[in-house]
Amino acid sequence: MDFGFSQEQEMLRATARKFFENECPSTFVRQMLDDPAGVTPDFWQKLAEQGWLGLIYPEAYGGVGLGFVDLTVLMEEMGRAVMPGPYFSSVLLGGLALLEAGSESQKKEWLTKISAGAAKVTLAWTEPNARWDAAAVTLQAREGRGGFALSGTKLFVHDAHTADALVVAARTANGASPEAGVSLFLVPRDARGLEVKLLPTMDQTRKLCEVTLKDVQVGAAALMGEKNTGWQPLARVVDRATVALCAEMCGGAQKILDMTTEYAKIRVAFGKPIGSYQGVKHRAADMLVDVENAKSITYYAAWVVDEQVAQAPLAASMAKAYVSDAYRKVAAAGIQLHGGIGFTWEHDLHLYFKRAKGSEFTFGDATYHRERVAQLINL
Amino acid sequence: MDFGFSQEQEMLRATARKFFENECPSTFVRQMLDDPAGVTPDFWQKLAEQGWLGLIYPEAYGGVGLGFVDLTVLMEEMGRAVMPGPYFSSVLLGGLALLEAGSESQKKEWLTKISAGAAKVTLAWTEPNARWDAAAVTLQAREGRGGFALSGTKLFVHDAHTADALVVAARTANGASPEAGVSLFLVPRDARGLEVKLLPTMDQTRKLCEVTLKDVQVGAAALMGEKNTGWQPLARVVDRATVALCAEMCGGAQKILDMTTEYAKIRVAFGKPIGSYQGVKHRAADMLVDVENAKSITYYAAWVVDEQVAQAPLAASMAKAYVSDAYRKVAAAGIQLHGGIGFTWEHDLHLYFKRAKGSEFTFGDATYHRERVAQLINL
Amino acid sequence: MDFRLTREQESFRDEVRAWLRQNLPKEWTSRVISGPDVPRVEAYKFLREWQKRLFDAGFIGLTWPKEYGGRGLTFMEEFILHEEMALAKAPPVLNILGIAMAGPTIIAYGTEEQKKRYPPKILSCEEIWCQGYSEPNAGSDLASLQTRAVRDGDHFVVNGQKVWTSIAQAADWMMLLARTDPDAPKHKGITYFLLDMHSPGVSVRPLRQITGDAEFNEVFFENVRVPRENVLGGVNNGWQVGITTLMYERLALGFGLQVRLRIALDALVGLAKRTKKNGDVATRDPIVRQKLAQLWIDTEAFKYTGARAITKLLRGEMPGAEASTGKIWWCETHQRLQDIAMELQGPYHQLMGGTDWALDQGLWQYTFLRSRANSVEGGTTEIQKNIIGERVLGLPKG
Amino acid sequence: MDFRLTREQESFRDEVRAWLRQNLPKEWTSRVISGPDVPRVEAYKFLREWQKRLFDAGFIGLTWPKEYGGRGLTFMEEFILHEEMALAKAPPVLNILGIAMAGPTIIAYGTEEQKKRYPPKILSCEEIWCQGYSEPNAGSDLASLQTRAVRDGDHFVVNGQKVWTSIAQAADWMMLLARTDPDAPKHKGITYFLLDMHSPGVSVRPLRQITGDAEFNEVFFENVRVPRENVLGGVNNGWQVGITTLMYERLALGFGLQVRLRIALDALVGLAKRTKKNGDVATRDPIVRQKLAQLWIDTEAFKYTGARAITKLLRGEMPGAEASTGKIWWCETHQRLQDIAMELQGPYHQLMGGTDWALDQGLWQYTFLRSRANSVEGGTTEIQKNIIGERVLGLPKG
Repeated sequence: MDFGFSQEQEMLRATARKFFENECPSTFVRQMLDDPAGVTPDFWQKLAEQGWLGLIYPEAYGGVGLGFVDLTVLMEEMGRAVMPGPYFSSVLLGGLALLEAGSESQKKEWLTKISAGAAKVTLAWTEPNARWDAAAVTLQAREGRGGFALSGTKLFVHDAHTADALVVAARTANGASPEAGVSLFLVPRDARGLEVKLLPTMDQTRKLCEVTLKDVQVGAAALMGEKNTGWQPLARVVDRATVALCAEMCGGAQKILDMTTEYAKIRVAFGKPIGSYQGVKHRAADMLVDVENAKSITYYAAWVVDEQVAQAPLAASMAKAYVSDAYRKVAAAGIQLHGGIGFTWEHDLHLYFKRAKGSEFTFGDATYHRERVAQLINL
Repeated sequence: MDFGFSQEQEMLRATARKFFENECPSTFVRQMLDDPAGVTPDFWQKLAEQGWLGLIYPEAYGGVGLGFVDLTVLMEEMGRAVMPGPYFSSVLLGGLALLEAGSESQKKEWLTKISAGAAKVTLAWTEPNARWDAAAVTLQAREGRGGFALSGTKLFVHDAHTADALVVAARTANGASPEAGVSLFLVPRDARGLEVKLLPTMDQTRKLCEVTLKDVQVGAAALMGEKNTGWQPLARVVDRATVALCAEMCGGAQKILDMTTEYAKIRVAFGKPIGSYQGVKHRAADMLVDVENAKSITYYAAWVVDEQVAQAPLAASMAKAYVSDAYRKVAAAGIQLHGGIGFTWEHDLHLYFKRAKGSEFTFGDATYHRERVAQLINL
Repeated sequence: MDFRLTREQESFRDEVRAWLRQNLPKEWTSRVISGPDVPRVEAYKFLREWQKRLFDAGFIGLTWPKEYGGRGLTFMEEFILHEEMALAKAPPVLNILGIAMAGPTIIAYGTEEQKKRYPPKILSCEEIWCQGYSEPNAGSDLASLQTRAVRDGDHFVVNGQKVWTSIAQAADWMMLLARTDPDAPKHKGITYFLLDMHSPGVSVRPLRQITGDAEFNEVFFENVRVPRENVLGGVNNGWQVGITTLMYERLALGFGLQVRLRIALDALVGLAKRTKKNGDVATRDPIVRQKLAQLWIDTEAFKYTGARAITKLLRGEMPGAEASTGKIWWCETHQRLQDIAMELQGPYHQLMGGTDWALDQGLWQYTFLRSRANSVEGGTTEIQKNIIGERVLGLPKG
Repeated sequence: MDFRLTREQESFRDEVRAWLRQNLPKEWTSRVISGPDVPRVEAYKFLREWQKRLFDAGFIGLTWPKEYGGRGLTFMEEFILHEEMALAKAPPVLNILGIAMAGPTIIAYGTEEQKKRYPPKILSCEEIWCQGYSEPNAGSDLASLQTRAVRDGDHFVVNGQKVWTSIAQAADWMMLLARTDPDAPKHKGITYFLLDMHSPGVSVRPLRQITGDAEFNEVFFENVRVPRENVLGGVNNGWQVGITTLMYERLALGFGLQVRLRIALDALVGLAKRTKKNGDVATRDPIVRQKLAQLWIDTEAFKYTGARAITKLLRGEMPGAEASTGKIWWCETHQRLQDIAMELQGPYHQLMGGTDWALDQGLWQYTFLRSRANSVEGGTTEIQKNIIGERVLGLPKG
């Protein structure tokens, strides 16, 4: 057993931290809040140059071929920087869906492009029913004339407005269980009948869209994998993306703890730094406990995703349940311990607070994942 | 609106506090821990002389005719003294059951005796199924030969071993709902076939028994009220007893807070009284918040029980849900803030801690009552 | 002990109820779904008129003495008024700082001239008041404030800065605490001024909050001249006067908070009944039921604790332990309520006003974010716990 | 990063597993349902023999140097041993204070003679050790201890009192901290002694706890003569030596706690599966499921955090933030677990051993009550949070 990062991983962390401090300071993040794209082409190109857009894709598809633990390091640093832009949607959601379910030629074409920063692909699976299980997928895909016609509405789709293509989860049959009859389609964003609307979100660093499909015609080649068997790969993508999200959340939580500790050392009340009062000190200690546990359970999940795949759903749900609560608590404590200043727009805390809240409910909240854990441990 | 105690009630409180300080110090409580009866005849007689055994019964039955708010005051003080003995079981459970469901002659005979300290009556309704709803009652009463034959087991019966008679809830019919078909019987403790076993309990100040009935024959006169309609009065008894229990819990919680505050003022660590550290001070403040809210919601329920009877189930459940959690939290905090000394047998804290735990689960815990609140507010 | 209203109180309640039925502005109530925390900044003009109408109907200043424009009633009527306004989802009273703090403090400490001059215009909302206490380096430790007021003939000259000043954009007057003796111990060199916000040298800079809204402000003073007669309660006696104001604030908050919490809770239950969770109505989910029931219980407990405090006031006694817990309890409960409002919405919680997909036009998103300040404004939870520990429980100072 | 065992570690695990399968005392395992917290007082003799058997099999002192009777293995093997013992519900190691604290401290600070004399008998359980640190007026503030040791020729004469001394009834030796220079600053006048518990003047009084059990003791010293050569690490250097012991304690606890928590959790899940709630199996209740799942998650998190700390140790680095959180987290989780064990039992929670109605022979009632001390013993939660705040986060002292 060796449950720590390798030297290479620590180097990746140092590189990433420095990169984001230089390229993604909060001034940049704030510029992106009202920017519809949420990212600049320049910044995106730099990520590509670092090799981070293809970090976990095989080299055959233009990637670097690293593993999920490596990705975890990078995601922590992105979370620390509340990095805006479609990394999560394109590299993880769309990219992983291609990796899991795409045909060889789909992978070759699109993953290479994603890695190079030349294209973005997102995943459109959630719908207005706001579910995270297979029953979520109700958008209809009807077969006919050498292809499929897709009709329905996808909601909370990450960065659909800037994506070049969407992996769309659709229902091709009403099987015995909701898990049966789901299929995945790769649909170009400019397909006729496909309309994207950017939604106004609390966390402005992460863009969400409504995607409406009205009788969108796609050829048979758009189908990813076999018909009606799309749920299994989709579930795997979601579990993996969930673990990556947890890592990002850990990075944000650590940053809040760092900001809060620094503030508690210098802010004086009643003649002493507030950090000398147990009311502040003990709460900061609680934050540390949450942050450390959040990391531990996330690192474990990241390792499992690569090494013990059968355990991945349980590990992902354990992590998401824990980290959702932890980041919420740490973010709330951070604001409280900063007092009034933490409630201002000009302080960076709210960027993290809102990211924490958004992440808490992405792919299911703690209650949802605890119930999933209960099922997976056979309660 | 006048949501405070009257002068007479404040006087009752002062009298009761002084009485229990003199007659029921913790040395007395400790003597009663291993005493099977849990009370001395002398002490019981003194309660009778104060008029407290018939406090809320009509004067026609030897009582004082006071209301539930008055009782609340007394129960708080009893809780403050962790008073041992069968007050709760006899005056509230058995006595209230007689008051609610007894015939005129049953009331006349037994309530007069209870008030005078000449007899004790308990209520046997809970069973090994550990339920608090009408489905709890499965003990069978078969009608025949001018009476009934009772067979089954009652568990967690308060003070059955020292009671002169038991009000036994039994099933006389299997109706459409569990609520239909329950009947109440007044059964002498020495009835043939009725066996009582004292159980070893964590809270040794409150005795619980197993009561086994094997074909116990009772006459038709033993039936209290009409056949099959016993659940309604029983539910009223339980709601009222629940409110009284909440008052007792409030008194205990306040006592723990008082003990803890005093200790925090004198115990010194690192050169200062521990109460000057926010770690202790803030937790004591949390205790106060819990205690005050617990009182408020209990006082309201006590008032409702007398004045707005239709609201009684909701008020009782709100109180029990809140107070169960509050007393548990306050008792745990009390032990923690006392450090090691609070973990010793010789310190009185554990008497309260165990009473808190026992009360928490008597008549349903917070989760049970929250669900009942949800139903009653039409969620 | 009687929780019911007396016959007189009932008739007052009926009077309020009837008036509200007639006068409630529909354009407001249709917006208020998730409680009264609609961004006030958007509505100053409307709220000014609304208070005037309440005043004309005799519902403002109920507890104030008749000679200063009040009705000389008890806190009970005030309580009833607030409760009825809440139940009817009426708009809030704009000049609340004037009514709850400035007015009573002036009546308690003012000269006869001051008592004639200021209170009536507070009630009618002709003059709006704000509170100038907190400074960038004097938050919880209020007495360490640095804004200076230096005597210059018949005037004091004020220099410095205040922060977290709500309603300053619209205010005509400020309750200003400033240091007049820098050499005295920190509690003893402070004076309470009635400061005209239209004086030269006063500038207001809105402070944008995490809600995106600018409810609070920074206020800067550059050689602002305040006439001597605008000192309230004597030079260097400002700490005493200011503390009185804070006591009134706590009392007023107590009234208002109970009602606001109930409105928010009713709205939340309404939301839950309209929301689906895993394909079924959220209120059928046992876990949601537990959370909502607990909020219900906690909201009721808050109300009854308030009733105990009011009873003491009505009996002429000082509220004790039961009055000190309100603010903490309200913060805890309200923030939890808002957290649950987000949880119920699941991914919808991200949607702000401006899309049809947003639930209740995104108002919950505002109230959720706004609620984070609850445990900081009006005395942080940490300070409240110190106060309870030291003043109520008698624990030694740290 | 690899959570799996290496081939060598796997083979060690198999060795442990095989041995346990052969040697596990059935009379013990049949009793242990709710974790290893069986009252130890009842079982000293049995546990002494059990440790001897473990020792003979080579499983005691894994990390100790070979020259002092150990096997010179890493913490990883220690970790594996504990985990396997837990999974097998094996009895605990009785002389744990000797193995985890006294031994390593003697090896670190002792003279060559001391190092030869004491450690081997610790491992074989020939000599049991207890810890003499806490006093009635020196709990969290350990350095304010008052027990005196006065030099008298070749001896020190000890007078005073210790408290919370577990296993003192059975102990042969005590790690004693006593004040040797009352005029020095409080951390600088303390000496660490190896005290023979059979010396004249030592008396042990069991201290009854809320469990009814007397696991802890008071120990009184009346003119107890301790030879000079029983000073460890130098006169007046006891604070430094004692702190080292505490570090070892924390490390050892970390190993043990993870395993104990997992046993208790497995037992709780077992209980839940056998328990009915409102007429249905408790594990079908959505609220119970939430609580059990959270415990599961928290127990796993504790394990992985421990694994991160051990990894640092194995790599020869000092564990950082991840090592400091364990005790707090374990207390919080374990006490919650025990609370839930009571909750699941409903009214049955009152029934102690001695009635057939008691669930699991009333063992849960013992473990529940015992768990209340978790957040006090071995450094209170408040002290642990101070340590984290100051040493890990670098916040100023209060």
